[in-house]
Amino acid sequence: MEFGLSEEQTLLQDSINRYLSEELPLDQVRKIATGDVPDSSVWQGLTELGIPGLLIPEAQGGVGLGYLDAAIVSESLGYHVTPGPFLASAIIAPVALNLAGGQEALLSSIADGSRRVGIAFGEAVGARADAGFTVADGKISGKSLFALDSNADDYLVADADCNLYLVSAADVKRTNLSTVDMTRSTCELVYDNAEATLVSRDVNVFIEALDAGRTMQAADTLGAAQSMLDQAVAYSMQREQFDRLIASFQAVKHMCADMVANLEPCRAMVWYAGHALDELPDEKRLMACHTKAHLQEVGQQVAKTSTEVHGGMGFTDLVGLHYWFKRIGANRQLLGSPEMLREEAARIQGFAA
Amino acid sequence: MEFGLSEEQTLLQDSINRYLSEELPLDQVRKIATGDVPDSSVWQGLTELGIPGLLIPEAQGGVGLGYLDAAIVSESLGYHVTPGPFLASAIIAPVALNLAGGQEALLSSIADGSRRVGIAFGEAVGARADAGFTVADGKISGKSLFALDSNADDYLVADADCNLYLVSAADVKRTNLSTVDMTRSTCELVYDNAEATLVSRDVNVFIEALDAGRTMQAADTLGAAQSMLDQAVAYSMQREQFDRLIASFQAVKHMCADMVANLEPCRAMVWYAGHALDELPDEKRLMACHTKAHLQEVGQQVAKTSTEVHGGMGFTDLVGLHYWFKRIGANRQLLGSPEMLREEAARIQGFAA
Amino acid sequence: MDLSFGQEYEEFRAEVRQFVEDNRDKQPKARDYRSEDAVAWQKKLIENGYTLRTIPKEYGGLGAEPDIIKSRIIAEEFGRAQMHTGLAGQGISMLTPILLEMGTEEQRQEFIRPTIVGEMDWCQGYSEPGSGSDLASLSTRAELDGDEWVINGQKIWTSGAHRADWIFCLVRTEPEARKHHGISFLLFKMDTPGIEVRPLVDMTMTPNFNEVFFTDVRVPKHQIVGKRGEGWQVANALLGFERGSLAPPDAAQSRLNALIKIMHQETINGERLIDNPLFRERLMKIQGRVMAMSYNDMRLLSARINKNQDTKLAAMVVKLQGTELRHELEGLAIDVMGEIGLSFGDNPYVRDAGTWQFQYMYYLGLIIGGGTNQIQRNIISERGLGMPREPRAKVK
Amino acid sequence: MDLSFGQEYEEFRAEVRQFVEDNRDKQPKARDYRSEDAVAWQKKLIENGYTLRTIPKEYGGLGAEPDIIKSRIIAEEFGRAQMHTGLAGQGISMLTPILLEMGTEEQRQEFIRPTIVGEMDWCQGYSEPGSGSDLASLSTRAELDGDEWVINGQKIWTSGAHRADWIFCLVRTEPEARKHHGISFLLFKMDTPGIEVRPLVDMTMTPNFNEVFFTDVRVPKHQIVGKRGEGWQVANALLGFERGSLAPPDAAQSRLNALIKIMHQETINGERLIDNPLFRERLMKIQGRVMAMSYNDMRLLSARINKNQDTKLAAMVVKLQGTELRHELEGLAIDVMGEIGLSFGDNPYVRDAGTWQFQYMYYLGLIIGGGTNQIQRNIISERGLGMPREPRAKVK
Repeated sequence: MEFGLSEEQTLLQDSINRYLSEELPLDQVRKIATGDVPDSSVWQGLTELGIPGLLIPEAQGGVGLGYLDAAIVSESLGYHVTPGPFLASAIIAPVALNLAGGQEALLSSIADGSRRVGIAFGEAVGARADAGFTVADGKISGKSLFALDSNADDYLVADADCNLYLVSAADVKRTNLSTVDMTRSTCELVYDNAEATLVSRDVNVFIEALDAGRTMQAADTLGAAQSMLDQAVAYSMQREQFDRLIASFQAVKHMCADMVANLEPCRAMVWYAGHALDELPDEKRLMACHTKAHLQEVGQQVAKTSTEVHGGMGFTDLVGLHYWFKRIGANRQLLGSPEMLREEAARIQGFAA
Repeated sequence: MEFGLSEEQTLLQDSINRYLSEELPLDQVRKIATGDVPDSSVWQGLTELGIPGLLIPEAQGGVGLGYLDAAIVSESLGYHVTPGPFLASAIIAPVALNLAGGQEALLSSIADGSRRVGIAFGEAVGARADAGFTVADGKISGKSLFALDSNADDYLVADADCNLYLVSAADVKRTNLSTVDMTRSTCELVYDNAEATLVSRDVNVFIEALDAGRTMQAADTLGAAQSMLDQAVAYSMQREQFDRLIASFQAVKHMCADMVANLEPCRAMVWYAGHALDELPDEKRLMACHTKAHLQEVGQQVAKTSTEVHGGMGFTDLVGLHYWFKRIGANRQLLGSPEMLREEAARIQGFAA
Repeated sequence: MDLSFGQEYEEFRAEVRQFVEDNRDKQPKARDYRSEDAVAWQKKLIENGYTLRTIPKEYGGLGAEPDIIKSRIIAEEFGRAQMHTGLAGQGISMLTPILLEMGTEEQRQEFIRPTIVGEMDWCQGYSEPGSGSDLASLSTRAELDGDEWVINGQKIWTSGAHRADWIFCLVRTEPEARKHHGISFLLFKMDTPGIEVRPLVDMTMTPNFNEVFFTDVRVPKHQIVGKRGEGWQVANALLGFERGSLAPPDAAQSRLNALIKIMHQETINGERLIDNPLFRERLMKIQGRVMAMSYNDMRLLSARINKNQDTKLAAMVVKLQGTELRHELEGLAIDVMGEIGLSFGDNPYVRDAGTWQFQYMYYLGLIIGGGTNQIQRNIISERGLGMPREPRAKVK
Repeated sequence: MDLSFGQEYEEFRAEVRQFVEDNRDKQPKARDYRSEDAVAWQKKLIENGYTLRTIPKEYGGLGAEPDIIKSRIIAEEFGRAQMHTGLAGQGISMLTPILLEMGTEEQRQEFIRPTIVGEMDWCQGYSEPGSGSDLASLSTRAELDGDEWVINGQKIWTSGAHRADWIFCLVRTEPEARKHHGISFLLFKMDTPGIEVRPLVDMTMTPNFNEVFFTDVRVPKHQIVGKRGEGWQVANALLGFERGSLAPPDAAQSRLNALIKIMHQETINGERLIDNPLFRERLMKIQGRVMAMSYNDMRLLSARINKNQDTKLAAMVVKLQGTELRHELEGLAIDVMGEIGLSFGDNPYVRDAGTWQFQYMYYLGLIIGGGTNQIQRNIISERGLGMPREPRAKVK
């Protein structure tokens, strides 16, 4: 019995962390966030480490790893507020394309970094009055909002019945939709009778891709929140007020202790959610819903508390803490709010209609 | 413009407080709670102060005061965890009987302390599978649960349509239902073709009586929570650990500050709710729902925090803090949970069906 | 309990309402700070006694008796009509009362009139990077060199520094004295050589504040308010004044109404947000808390008018509760909007001009600023409840 | 990640399951503490290695190698069948390991066997009215008079004192030494003259605990564990042991299931509680937290088996989080039941034998007991995160 990371997994995480610590200092995040440097710069480096192909079978040039492996990578990316299309192009799209079958060439292109695939799941997850589209005879017309990745080459689009289509970015009118989270991009896609290739009619393909995405969002929040906790403790150990390190004030100590108390059990929860996707088909959906919902609640508490521990500095761009704060905020809202996810968890267990 | 208590109101509250401080030490509460002394002992004294007739017109021997006056009395009773049937027999029943009309004799008996009227509102507030009754041709059969006051002479019973009936205690089978709150009694009433006198078919009579009751519960919680806060501060100022008054630890100070921050604005809210019942017909229902709901949430936080500040002593019967804790708990559950009240508040504003 | 202001005041209200009605189209656009329009408007308001009523005539005001109810009625009527209430800024709200209380006659003559009409704009130099909660530890130094103070150091959180004409500034003049006793309160022009203003971008990505650097800034010796070493007392007369105003319940009520509107308009999967029981429950919870703070505020107003209630605790909790409440209220709006709630900047789907995300962050800033909420809890427990002060201890 | 225990252990599990099956009707009634039945059952469990497996043979145990997985399997199988797991009590769980580590050979011979088979029952004399969080300040004194300690003072929170044969007790023997260095660890019989036990009624209205008063209680000098003045170290070896066990996630999971059952059975206005979206949302929130604590527990188990993970923080948070979580879980059950949730004592409408109100209060007691959750936060921040200790300061 072993509940934890294998040696290989620890090595994987260490190597990603080492790469990001060296190649992605805060100033680089800031440059990408403000658009001075394209996010492809860091995505290129991650491609060399095999990140886009993590979940893609070796036959298609991927690394063929499991969901738990991907979750710990996602945690590291969150810890370093890593810009880029990981969630869509390394997780959700490959999972769906691989399960659907017949997309080997595209999977290879994702794995070797030559294509990025975004997703537009709004209609299936929670349709908004501002959006909506129809697909007929292989053509799509209408609009998607908050599609993930403004720089993708293709988009995997889900309709209200969870059918999945591929649409080329070249065939759509795309407008970047800026959000508070400047490390990852979202966009509006306007389809005007564009080519839409059917990828899957199997709702389970959509669901597994979504579950995987949600689990990775939870892992991303785990990493981002852990970083905010670490930063708060470190700041409190060097900041003095009233002739004391602020870390010596019980109020500050207890704020940090509460962050630990809420966050530390989340680590085991995220691991188990990743493991469930790999090995426990009966539990995986419930785990994905509960894990994302719980992590977003804890993440929000940690994000606020860490900012408070930093005092005024936490509010400035000088220390850049807000990049983590906003990343956690974006994970909360995208692909299902905590309330929506808990209702889904209740439905999965037969507690709600 | 004057938002606050008048001189008369302050004097009224002072005199009640003085009486209760002298006549109702903790040990007396304990004796009544454990049944060694009947609750009529303290009710008798309060009758001499005019409490049962507070809201009853002078023509029927009452004091003819308003709801805000009653709210500040209720606050004092809560502060001293005063045993007895105040909520049912001095508020809900008289309000209903007076509005319904034709009950002058009974109102006089309430005012002079010769009769206590309990209430059985379960069917109208939230019907339970264990209970239920039918009324036909002036006869009632069935069962009510958690009727307020196990020692009443009569019960005002509401059916699912908010019709009100009077049933004599002599005509029913009554069983005390013990709850955590030992300062006030609840009971089961079994009706077997008992006489039921119609008092009102007007839903507004029921609603005003319920609103008044809920506002008084909020005031009772305000008083009880204020006492718990005062006790916590006092205890922390005399308890030493680690060579320090525990009041000097920032953790304890901030716990007390949070109690103040939550509780102090409740005072104005309770005053306004009382004033609304007296003067602002458009606002009174919304105020009653929100005020009870909000006070019960704040009360629960204060009850827990004060107990924690007391450390192990807070958990014992030695200091008796639990009488306040449980009283706040009972106010929370009786006549509508916070969730139920907030849904009602939403309905009143047209936000819910 | 009497919530009316009485006949006399209702007449005053009618008068204000008439003014509002007559001048609706003469008000300046809110965002144009100190435009010609705004200055003209300010002068008109002062003349009519609708702002700064109590400033004595000799310093450019109306010299009216303080009347809390009239001030409240003006605020209510201007608020109802969303009418420009005149210029604000720290020169008007903070320095003017200081000068009235502690300035010399010369200083009053020189500064008050141009300040209140908007001809002279001020910023406040208090906080420093190393002195936040512990403001009295500030280390910007001013040394006397002949007839001039020579100032070196740095300030932070200086809002408006980029456009201010003058600064009122706390500096350490007696380095040997105990920390609260070594501070002086200086006034000087922002175009004095040696001052550098750098915008300070915050988490809202806007330069709401600045850093201000002083390098050998030379200031005439007489530009001091109060005595040398008494600057802490001069400044402190006003710190309490600032705090209560950080979380006005009226604004919370108006944001709540805006949120209710959103929840009626927006849908997810065709269901209005207000029809989602979980979001509605969260809305009702917040509404209950907003109501409690609103009535608390009415109680405070009444206590200021009638002076017959002890509302010390009720006043102390406003900043702590009000800022947390606003942060949660704005956060609820973001939550209910789902992805759209994340919109910020030039995103066309942004609702209410992006104010939800902005205020959500800004109120987190206010939880920290103006005395962090941890400091507020210290104040409530120590000054409010009489619990012991934090024992002095060096911990490095 | 490998959540199976492997073939060898599955065989062991089958063996345990068979034992459980065969002995289902032989177990004693849970509430009869130390009945003849219970003692006989205890002996049977020890013989079969299903409790206290690792106690050496010479002291009455099986002398098995420590095997965390086997212990876990036993707990799981006995738990699943709701089978009596043998005697508990502080003699078995706390004193026995102390004696094994720090007792003399004579003490082990004298006390361990009768303790583990249930013939000798113990209570623990640590806390005092004036010494709770600051346990080391305890003031019950023992003075040597010839060959005897003479004990005077008072203990509190002494569970089981009314039925215990013996007490293990911290007393101050060196009043001149610094507080942690003046304490000794004594063992003595509860029928020694001068001991008075008074039941301590708590908020659940039951005497779960006692106060114990000592007046010139005379105890043979040799009944000390460890050296004079080293009692703090003797006791402290075990304090950590107690804390983790105050909030087991398995129990939370089982209470959650009971709550789910209630919510399916109970109705208000004919609507099942589980169909109320607000209560369901609160249930789901709690479920998410229970899950996090359960997986955290699996991680801790794995770390104890494999010793390849740093789980210091994960272990430190269990008491803090687990007790708060249980208090909230029990409180949710009360909330959803409405008036019925208030039922207590002999009320016929009480659900699940009144355990919801009882545990709601009891877990508030556990938030306070075993090191208050404020002390837990100190420990997490100081020992877990390396933040500075509270500075020493006298404040009276």
